[in-house]
Amino acid sequence: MIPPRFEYHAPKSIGEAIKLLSDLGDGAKLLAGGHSLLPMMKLRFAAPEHLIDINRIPELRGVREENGHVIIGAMTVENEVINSPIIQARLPLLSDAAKLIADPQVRNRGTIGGDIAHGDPGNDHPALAIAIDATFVLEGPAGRRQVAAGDFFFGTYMTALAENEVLCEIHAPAFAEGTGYAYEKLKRKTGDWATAGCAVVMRKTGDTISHIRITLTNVGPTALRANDAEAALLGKPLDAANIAAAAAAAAAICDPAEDLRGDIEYKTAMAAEMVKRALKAASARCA
Amino acid sequence: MEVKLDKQYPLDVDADRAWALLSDLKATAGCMPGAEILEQLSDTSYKGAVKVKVGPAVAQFGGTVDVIETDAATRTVVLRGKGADKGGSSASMDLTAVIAADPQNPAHCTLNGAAAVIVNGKFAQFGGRMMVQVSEMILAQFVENFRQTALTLPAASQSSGTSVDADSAPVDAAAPEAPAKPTPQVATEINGLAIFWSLVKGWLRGLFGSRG
Amino acid sequence: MAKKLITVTVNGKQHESAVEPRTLLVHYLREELNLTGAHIGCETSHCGACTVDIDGQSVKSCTHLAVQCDGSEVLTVEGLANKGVLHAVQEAFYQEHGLQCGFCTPGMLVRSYRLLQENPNPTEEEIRIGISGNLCRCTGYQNIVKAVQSAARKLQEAATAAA
Amino acid sequence: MNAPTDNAEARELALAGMGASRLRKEDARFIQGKGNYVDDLKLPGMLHMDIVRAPVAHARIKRINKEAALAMPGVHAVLTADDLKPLKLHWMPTLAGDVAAVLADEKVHFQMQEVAIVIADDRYIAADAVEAVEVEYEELPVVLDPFEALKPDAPVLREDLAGKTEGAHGKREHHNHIFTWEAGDKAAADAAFDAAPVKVSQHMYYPRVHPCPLETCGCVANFDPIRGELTTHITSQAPHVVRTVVSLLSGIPESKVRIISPDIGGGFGNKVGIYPGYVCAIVASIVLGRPVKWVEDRIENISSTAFARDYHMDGELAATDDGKILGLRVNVVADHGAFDACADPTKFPAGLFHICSGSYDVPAAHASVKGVYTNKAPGGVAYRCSFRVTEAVYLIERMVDVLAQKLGMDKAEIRAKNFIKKEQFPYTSAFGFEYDSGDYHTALQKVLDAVDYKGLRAEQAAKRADPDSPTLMGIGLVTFTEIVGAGPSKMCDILGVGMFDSCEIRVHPTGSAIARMGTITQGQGHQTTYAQIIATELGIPSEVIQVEEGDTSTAPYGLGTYGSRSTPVAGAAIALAARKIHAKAKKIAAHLLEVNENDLDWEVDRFKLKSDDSKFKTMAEISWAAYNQPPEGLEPGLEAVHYYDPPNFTFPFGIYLCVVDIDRATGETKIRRFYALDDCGTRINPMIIDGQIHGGLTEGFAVAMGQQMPFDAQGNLMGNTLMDYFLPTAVETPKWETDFTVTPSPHHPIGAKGVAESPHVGSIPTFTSAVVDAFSHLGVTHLDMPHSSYRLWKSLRDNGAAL
Repeated sequence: MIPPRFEYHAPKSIGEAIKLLSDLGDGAKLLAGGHSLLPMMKLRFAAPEHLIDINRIPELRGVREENGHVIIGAMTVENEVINSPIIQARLPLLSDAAKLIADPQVRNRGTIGGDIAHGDPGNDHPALAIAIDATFVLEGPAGRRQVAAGDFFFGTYMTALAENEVLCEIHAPAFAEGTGYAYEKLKRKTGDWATAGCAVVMRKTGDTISHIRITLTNVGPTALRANDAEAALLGKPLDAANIAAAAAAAAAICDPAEDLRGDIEYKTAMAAEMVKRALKAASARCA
Repeated sequence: MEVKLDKQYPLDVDADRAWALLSDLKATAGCMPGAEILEQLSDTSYKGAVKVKVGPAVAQFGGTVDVIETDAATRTVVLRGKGADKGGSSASMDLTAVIAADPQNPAHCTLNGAAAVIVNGKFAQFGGRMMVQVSEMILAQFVENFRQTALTLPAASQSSGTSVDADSAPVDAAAPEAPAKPTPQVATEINGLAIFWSLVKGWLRGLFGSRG
Repeated sequence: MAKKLITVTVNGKQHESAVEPRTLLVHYLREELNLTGAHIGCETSHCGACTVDIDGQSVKSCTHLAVQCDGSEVLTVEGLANKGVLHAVQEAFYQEHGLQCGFCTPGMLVRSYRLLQENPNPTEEEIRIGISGNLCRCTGYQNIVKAVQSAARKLQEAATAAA
Repeated sequence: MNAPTDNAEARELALAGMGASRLRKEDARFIQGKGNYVDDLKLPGMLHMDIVRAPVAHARIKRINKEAALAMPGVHAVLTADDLKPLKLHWMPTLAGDVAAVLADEKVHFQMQEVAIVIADDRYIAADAVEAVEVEYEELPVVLDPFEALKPDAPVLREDLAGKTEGAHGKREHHNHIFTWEAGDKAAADAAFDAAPVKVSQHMYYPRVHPCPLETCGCVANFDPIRGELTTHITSQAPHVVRTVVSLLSGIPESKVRIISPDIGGGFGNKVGIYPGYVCAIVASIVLGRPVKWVEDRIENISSTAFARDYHMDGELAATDDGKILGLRVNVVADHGAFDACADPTKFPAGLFHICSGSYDVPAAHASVKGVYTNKAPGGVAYRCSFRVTEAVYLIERMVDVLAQKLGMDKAEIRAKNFIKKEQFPYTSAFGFEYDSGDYHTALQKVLDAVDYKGLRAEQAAKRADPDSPTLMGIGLVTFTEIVGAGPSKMCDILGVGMFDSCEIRVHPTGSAIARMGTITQGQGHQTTYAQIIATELGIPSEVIQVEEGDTSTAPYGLGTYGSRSTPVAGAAIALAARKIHAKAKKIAAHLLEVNENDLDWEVDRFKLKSDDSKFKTMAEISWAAYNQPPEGLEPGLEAVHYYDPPNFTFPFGIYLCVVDIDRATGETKIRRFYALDDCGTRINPMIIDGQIHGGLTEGFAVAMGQQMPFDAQGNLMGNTLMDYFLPTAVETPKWETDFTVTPSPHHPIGAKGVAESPHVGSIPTFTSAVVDAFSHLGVTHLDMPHSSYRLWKSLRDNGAAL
């Protein structure tokens, strides 16, 4: 399994990368962690004429905090997400969930931005990003623009990212005090994509749920936000009946593709089960 | 690997114009994203090529399209397309397309498409996970291209041609009553047209929604 | 397609090479530098037999371009021993029967070496997670886990003695 | 004075002979990255081969266009079946008496079949050239199900066999039929069933799986046109057989063919066969006069070389009301794929499947196996087992569970009731095998005590009584007997070569030694354990004994390492070669001590005078003397060769118990406990035995819980990368508890039976037994593998047990 030939470019700045994208046009692809793109090239599914390696752009990497927001460089690798004290303190959902992605070596190369920009419904960060109300900062020849995570994913491998744009940063508000969270991912083994996954972010006022996000991984053409499931819980306590109602509402929007992980029925049922588990785990973490 | 699709696409095009387009295979093929007819082999057989791009992945097939049946009375076309890439990984599609007039609105019709897509080789083995979703995307984009092209055709009768409400058809860019300059904004491939796709999805949802 | 000139330090030795951009790091190491310790098992980044250390991080060299290593320091299994003295993980794999056919061993060793730098005193569960990017078909991992535990103890003892 | 006995013990320890957990001699090179695997080899002028493969499962080849590939710089040749035809190498014989296409000849029979080869300067150019070869196919109807294949109007898969009604194993009844093979006494079995008050039957499918060693298959063929010699480094578990076959195919005398199996990165049966890739690389090297390397990638490995299993089995047991088995009947439809390339002893198209009466005293039994062609890859190898023994053990162990369930008996109780008793050995089974030794009752009791079996059953009862229990608990128990060490050459041969094995030992003047073997290690540690046998036999420290294998130019002819035959066959050859040396050494010692041989006793590493402990000659002294002052009439030197043709197979056994908890919401299974007691007779190196058992159990876990080769309706193999094909990581792999008893084989020179495959063979039905046990209170008698979460969830749902 050998990739086809390509020209290699290693820009040092975002501007340089965008210029290369614009100049080289359709045949150019960005190389982030490479753990999706390189295997596709080795299988000869993809044959870009140019690879633009954005690993040498320092401004794309790192985690910082500004005005109550966490800002994560798109080229921050999964292990940095796991080990970042800022993310651990402000968005612990991400550092917890990233441990469930791939394996230790791949987490040294795989980036949060690559995971998002690829547009693969099997990836975990899309659902996580929607759950934390993240915004993506995209930069193209015309400058920067921001797209809410919920508006970014259109279909399998289809996102709001234009061909001449680079995903630069992921912004998300730090969790308020007492926020509960969980990511439940059912997988066949280490390194696998989710059979079904669910991210929950929850805040409670007393026993009443005052904020809720429920998002799903790999049970549709994109990550899904389970709006009806959220509605079934908002302003209510988390009791067995409400959990069941939310799980059922989440299952109703699932449209998974059958594969070796399971058929539509199983994946839908597992999405519902992951919703239940994530709700309980998130609730237990709410202060 | 086989995927079966059975879809109804409501169109803001009258049935006569839609049928006029559907029965012209070359023109219809032009609506298929990435497809082109290269050569007519016989009255009912054509040589063609398709290029499908999904994210970074590219598939290129060369093959034939045969018109198995054309029935003007029922406005039905049955097609069989078969193709393979250089190494022999293959794809085939049996498609039955029917234009059904809208009894409530003579300016509208429904395109019914039933397709059985069979894919062999590496696309089945490694792309299987995406097959249904990608097939649906391609088909939906085909329908949008079809609709736009059909709207550029001369109206068959006076009764046709009322445009749908702009709110429910946000991509209604081409002027339905302007047959003189047929320059539909058809998408030639499904890659990089994600925004377009999101709009198509919204539009379809709107139409389905309005029809309950 | 023009070759790219890269400078890469492998096991402490600097190499300057002209490589085709598509050259995978594992092929560069094995075929250009004749360091055949890193093996190719799956080619899709699942088995970890090709694991090497790049700038202090474990990486699967079958899914990494040689050209991406320009300016980097790479450590392979051949570089683990110091002047003929085996590293504690190598010694422990030998003592605890942590290998059979030997094919996964180089990747497993380089990964274990790095794991113990990241976490000098791992629990059994942390070891299992830590080597979960490396497949072994022979040992069932049980003795590999024992070997990593044993190496951790040896390294800790050495660190205490040195302090 | 020193106490001689203490001395002897100390000396014995110093030898690190049999019974010592000696550290492995092999490890030094592996832990330093200095192993020598096929892909590590680089020869001057070496070219690389890559293969154009069929993307479809059944098709006629209409056209192959090589032009674009040939025009690429660095491409030396593109060869198709038409190019091999003049050499008559476009087809080759298989080990099973069939022929297989080397390159697809007009037709492809399975997806990923070899269609053309490309030879280029390096593997990158070769891969590009493969892409550039254009092939046009006319697709044909695909047959994937062997039952469909046998229907009268099924498409003809093997047009090359048109009109052939006689196959290698008898009459062919249908154009897709390969053979029907029977064992046992049908009339006796039928009579037992007619008379029996209790009968049970069960259909079960043993899925197609792949051994998937971490190193794929490959070779470096190097034909020297000046000397007319062919040297090939190859990933083979049987290098001598490869040499014979290559010589027969190529016409090069066997003396000019040198096959070298270097370090092998795991075999598990995958590396027994002779694959088109090897043949093509050899042909290319002969044609081009340069070394040619071919190494398959993982997708090619899983898709095209050596599947295992794929048995559709129907079992029936007849019994008394109180659970005494009276008869066994088995019918198997075996999917052999496109070519019958099973790696079995030639006379046994279903291998040793007729060990399927298991550990039980079954008075009457009959088995029938029907081999069928389909549009799948050929193979049918013994995946870490003796030929088809895994299937046989699975069948009988499942059937005994089914019978116990029908009678409401406990699994342990029904087994104890039907065991062959210790005093019945040697025991001749209804299928005619003579079991060498066993003590099943003792071993079973040891396991039941160790795990508190009664306590587990009580816990299970409590869980079943609780409707809210989040899990279903299951207890699996298997009491298996293997048959390994093929084999007596009166019964077993490969292409006419008897399945003996061999050893040559030379003791050097200074007392160190070298042993050369016909087997080849793939991780089993032969270099360590073989030396231990010699150490004990000859009193030479194992540290100074070199063991060499795998080079046909230096090693004596042997049939190779598979089917757990290394210890039972080659291990015996070592012991007997050593004993020849021992006998000569005794003569020399007697000569040196000027006594009669009968006056001497052997003690650890020396011959001593029976009458006087202080008068002795050590092996070191004897070795020196053998080259300096041999007794008159005795030739100098101290070496021996032994070709060992075993009088019988050996029959290792084991008792395995497993406890699982199945998540009622997701179908996920947690292996809470797995207790494996093995009896492999005499134990040579307990450390290595434990390691082999850990590995075999892990492979069994993978097979039972996740491995499968699923095909879609068009014959596309879905899941041929390690993303989908289940190889467990350290996280999924359970922790294993091991135990043992020792019942030596009476006919083996050192009493050893072989061990590495038992854990694979025994564990797979144990997992199934445990999983089914979790459902048994719901009336479930059997569930087919793999027991993936998805499949178990469906069972939970279907049986009203899903949460």
